[in-house]
Amino acid sequence: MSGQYHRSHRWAWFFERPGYMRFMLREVTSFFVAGYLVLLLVTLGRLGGGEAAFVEWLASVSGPWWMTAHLVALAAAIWHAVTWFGAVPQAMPIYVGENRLPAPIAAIVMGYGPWLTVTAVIVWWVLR
Amino acid sequence: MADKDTMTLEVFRYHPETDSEPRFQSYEVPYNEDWVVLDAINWVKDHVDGSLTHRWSCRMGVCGSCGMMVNGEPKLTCAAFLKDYYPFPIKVEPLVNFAVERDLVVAMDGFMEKLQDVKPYIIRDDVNDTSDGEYRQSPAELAQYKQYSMCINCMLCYAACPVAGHEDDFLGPAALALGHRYNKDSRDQGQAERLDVMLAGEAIWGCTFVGECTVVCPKHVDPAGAIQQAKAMAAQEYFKGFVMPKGTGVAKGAAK
Amino acid sequence: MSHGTTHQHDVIIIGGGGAGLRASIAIAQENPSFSVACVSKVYPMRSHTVTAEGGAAASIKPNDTLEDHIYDTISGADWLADQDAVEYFVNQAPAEMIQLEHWGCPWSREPDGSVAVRPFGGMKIERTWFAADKTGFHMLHSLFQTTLKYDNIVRYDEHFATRLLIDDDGRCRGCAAIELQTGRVKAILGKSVIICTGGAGRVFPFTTNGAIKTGDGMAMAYRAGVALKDMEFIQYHPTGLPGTGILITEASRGEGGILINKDGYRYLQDYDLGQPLDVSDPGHPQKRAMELGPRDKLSQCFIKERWAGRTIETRDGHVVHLDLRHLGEAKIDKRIPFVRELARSYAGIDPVHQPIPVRPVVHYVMGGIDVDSNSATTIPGLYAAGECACVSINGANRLGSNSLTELLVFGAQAGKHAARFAMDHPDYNVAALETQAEDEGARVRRAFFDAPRKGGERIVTLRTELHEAMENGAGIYRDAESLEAACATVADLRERYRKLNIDDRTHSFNTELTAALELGSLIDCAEAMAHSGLQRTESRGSHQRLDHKERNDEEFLAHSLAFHQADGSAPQIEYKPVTITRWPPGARTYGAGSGLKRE
Amino acid sequence: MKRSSEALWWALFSAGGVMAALFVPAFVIVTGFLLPAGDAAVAAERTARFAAAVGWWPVKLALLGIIALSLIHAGHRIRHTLMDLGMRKQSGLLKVPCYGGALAGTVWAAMVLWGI
Ligand SMILES: Cc1cc2nc3c(=O)[nH]c(=O)nc-3n(C[C@H](O)[C@H](O)[C@H](O)COP(=O)(O)OP(=O)(O)OC[C@H]3O[C@@H](n4cnc5c(N)ncnc54)[C@H](O)[C@@H]3O)c2cc1C
Ligand code: SF4
Ligand code: F3S
Ligand code: FES
Repeated sequence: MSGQYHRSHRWAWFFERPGYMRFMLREVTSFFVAGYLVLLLVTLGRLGGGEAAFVEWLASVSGPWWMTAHLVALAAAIWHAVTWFGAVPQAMPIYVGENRLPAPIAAIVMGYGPWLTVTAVIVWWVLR
Repeated sequence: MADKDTMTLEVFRYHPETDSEPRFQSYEVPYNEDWVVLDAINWVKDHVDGSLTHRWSCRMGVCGSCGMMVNGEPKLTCAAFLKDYYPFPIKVEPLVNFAVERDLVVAMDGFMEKLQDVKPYIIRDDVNDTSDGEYRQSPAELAQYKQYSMCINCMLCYAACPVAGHEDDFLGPAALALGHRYNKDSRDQGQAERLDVMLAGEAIWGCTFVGECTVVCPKHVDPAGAIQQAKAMAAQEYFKGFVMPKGTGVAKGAAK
Repeated sequence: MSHGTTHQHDVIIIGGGGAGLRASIAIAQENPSFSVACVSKVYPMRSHTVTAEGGAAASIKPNDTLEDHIYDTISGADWLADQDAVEYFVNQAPAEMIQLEHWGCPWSREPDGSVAVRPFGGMKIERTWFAADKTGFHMLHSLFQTTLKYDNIVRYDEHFATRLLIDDDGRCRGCAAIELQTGRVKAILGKSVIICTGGAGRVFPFTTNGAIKTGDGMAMAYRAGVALKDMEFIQYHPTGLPGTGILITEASRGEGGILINKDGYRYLQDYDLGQPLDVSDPGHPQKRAMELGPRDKLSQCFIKERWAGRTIETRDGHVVHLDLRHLGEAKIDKRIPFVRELARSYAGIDPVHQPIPVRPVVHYVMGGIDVDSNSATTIPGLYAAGECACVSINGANRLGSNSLTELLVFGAQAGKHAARFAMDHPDYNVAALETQAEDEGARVRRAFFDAPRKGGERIVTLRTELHEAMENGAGIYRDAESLEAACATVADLRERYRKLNIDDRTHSFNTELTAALELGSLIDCAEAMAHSGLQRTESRGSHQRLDHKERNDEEFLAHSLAFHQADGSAPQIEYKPVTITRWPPGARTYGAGSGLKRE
Repeated sequence: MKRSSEALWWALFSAGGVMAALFVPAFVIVTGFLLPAGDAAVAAERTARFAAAVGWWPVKLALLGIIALSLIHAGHRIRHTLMDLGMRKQSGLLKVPCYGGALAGTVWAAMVLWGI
């Protein structure tokens, strides 16, 4: 008897289902988030070097390449937030008596709502 | 058959006594729009090839025996209708992420051990006598775990979970959801014991919330959700372990 | 069949369904030093108990009495139940059900946290515990999961038992079982044995029963010399989905669903089942009346409607409609969600908006292995419990929701007595039993592997003919002619079974071999059913003879016992009296006249 | 049963996930688009406001928390992504760059914020 048959694992498993690709897309946001955080630290470091250095730094990151990089980082950060808060109803169910708060409402109350508020407050504060 | 309408079934075949590699075999089966894939497989076994091997019993989606890959998707074959595939061929394989015993039958021992590992039974210090009547449990308390008690052990979620395929120590979606079901049961006091199991190695942490387990689950158990909740409970338990050494009895059920 | 191995335990349980698991726990709990073997041809949670939907009866509410449960059961059984057994059953039921609650079964609850109950057919009051409409599923999983707590329960999953092993002194000491994975025949030995192998609905073509309900345990006991009791009583459930036979639970009527014919008329009122109340009436559904009459009567009414041309013709045969629309979406989703799921998937209709087409379907075998009120058979050391056994509490017609409770009460009881027997009779002859197991392996090999490949019969051919013979001969209404024809076909099939030919002669997971063995069991059960039916020249409960329309207590207030004949000739049928204690046989009335004391 | 430290990392990962989701998109908008945009006068004004806010110590503390947790979040996720991609055997080894990097980033952040 040759016994049980073990199928081999495939390295590129994440191509096999759309769900896996969505998963990977979510996971790789972390690379961009990390990259942006480094950039943020550099930015804050420049701020420590005085206002002139900071303005100069800002000028240097306003080119199209930097623009694109920021756009990508923004997309990744938004995708992270969307998927993260989208999962909140699953990970932290809220019950009202016997009934579970419907997922869309729970996501808005516990995730999307606060997120958009925070974002709006920060943006307003800079723009005001 | 009056009308000669047929469909093609491509079936994964492997026999441990004669094969070292699997192969695919095609069968023409009658097309009947009421039929499920399982009916077609049974038809082949009855009429064409008695050696084709698969598991089934209830053919109403509750015994959990008939899970297979149907065109690459983990499915209960008694709930997968031919009409949803017609007229294209249907490819049937044993559930992935499991070793194959023969044809469409996969090895279940590992799965059964994992179920046992999570201690899926009521653990209490003070067991009431039956003459004292039932433990009270309000509908709201029942609702806390009801969904996670609906698992039929069909293992489709293991076939959908990439981690279950890569990490042997990972308990996997159904077993973790089952452990969570008992942790959330108001009659149970065994939470600390179960979380202890989950806290070991990759038992629960292997899950990276791929979420496909929930997508394929035919009984809407939402193992992905259960696992994330269980992780939060396990993390709390972990920190509690620092604040108060084990055995002080504050953790539910940790009392001697 | 390759050479096997021997495994020794204290008590052997064949079957991992509700009854088998309950028995396992009973022994493991009370005798921690005992080793219990649970042998099952499928993983326990695949057992057919998993499909039970509606609920399990036990009288616990203050407005209910044990006395009423007893009376409902006995009258439902058309007085063929043994009353001492019924009394024991009803008295034990509450404790057993509470025990299961303590083991974690997720029963549906009242707002105050107590267990909720619903009305069921033939019951005077609501006393059926339920876990939405997945009661059997939750019970089986709760039991199975609870067994995982006990180290002294050793499971033999996917082991197909083929023969009981009887020691030189006539005591039953184990079974021979094929380990599916390897094809080895093992001798699984113990000091006593409990058969819990479930029903035999697969004798019929159109059944709610899954593939595994092939009466193997009944056949094993029958061949070993134990009588099969009351096998002519086969329950048709009035509401199966046409085509598949998938069950739409009685709970759908307990919750207020109604049955209507092609004219939209609640036809049950024409058959002595009481007068309907409007569905909006708070008194609807009335207990022990109309849609909540007993299953035998409701199934018979369907046939009469059909004869009168008032059923609805569909591609899958005649149907009537089960109308749940007035219950509303919220109630359907809360109390009977699985009904909605099944109707949607397998009938393509949504019961919230459309009535469900239904027809009677073979559901349950009242008869089974003859056991006394201690669950003991006539072979010392051999016990039986669950659907495969006939105690009898179900008599000529089982009331819905009594069976799940029966698994618990008699599973536990059989466990207790088998353990006691094991304690009292510890010694047995291992070598002799091993030899029997080896003989059994050789028999199976000879029968199925050594036969010439050409010219034999196919399993499906014989099975189909058996199905036809039983459906035509031993259906809801039978008569001498139809039953004789069934007997003749079964005898013929028994002969042809010897020439059965299977394609697959390998060892590992040979499910064609197990299908062949199962066919053998089906033929044995069918034989007992047809012959017992032929001999009982009266009508009682589910056994309705067109040529003997009345109940005949003079002659037939008795259990039939079918004895297997080793030479393959027709079984011998004998009778033994029904135990009557406090409830003398009376008229079986439903509807207006049904209330004994209350309502 | 040996408890793995994974619980700790997971808890920090989760907290960081919330922080990153709540704040990082807004931060990107501010530092990537709003501050560099506009003419010199507008930029100067926004920069002044930004500098004032960031210089306030409660904001500094908050920023430190957000950045530290977000870094751990990212590090944890990167580690698990690599594991899911086949580096399960190296899961221990991966901790060094992933959590070490996050720790280093946190120290750096503390220094940077101190310096403002
Ligand atoms: C669709 C449906 C709905 C039902 N609903 C209800 C309800 O609402 N209320 C109610 O009271 N009753 C109900 N019943 C009836 C009830 O569910 C069954 O009578 C009961 O579950 C039988 O349980 P059991 O333990 O006797 O057998 P099963 O659960 O059928 O288990 C039999 C066991 O024996 C094993 N076995 C069989 N043959 C062999 C062999 N040769 N070797 C080894 N092992 C073997 C099987 O593997 C299995 O583990 C319903 C039945 C059906 C079919
Ligand atoms: S969780 Fe769902 S998919 Fe997984 S075994 Fe249970 S029922 Fe099947
Ligand atoms: S698919 Fe796997 S990784 Fe987790 S969320 Fe489900 S178990
Ligand atoms: S056969 Fe039971 S789930 Fe499909």
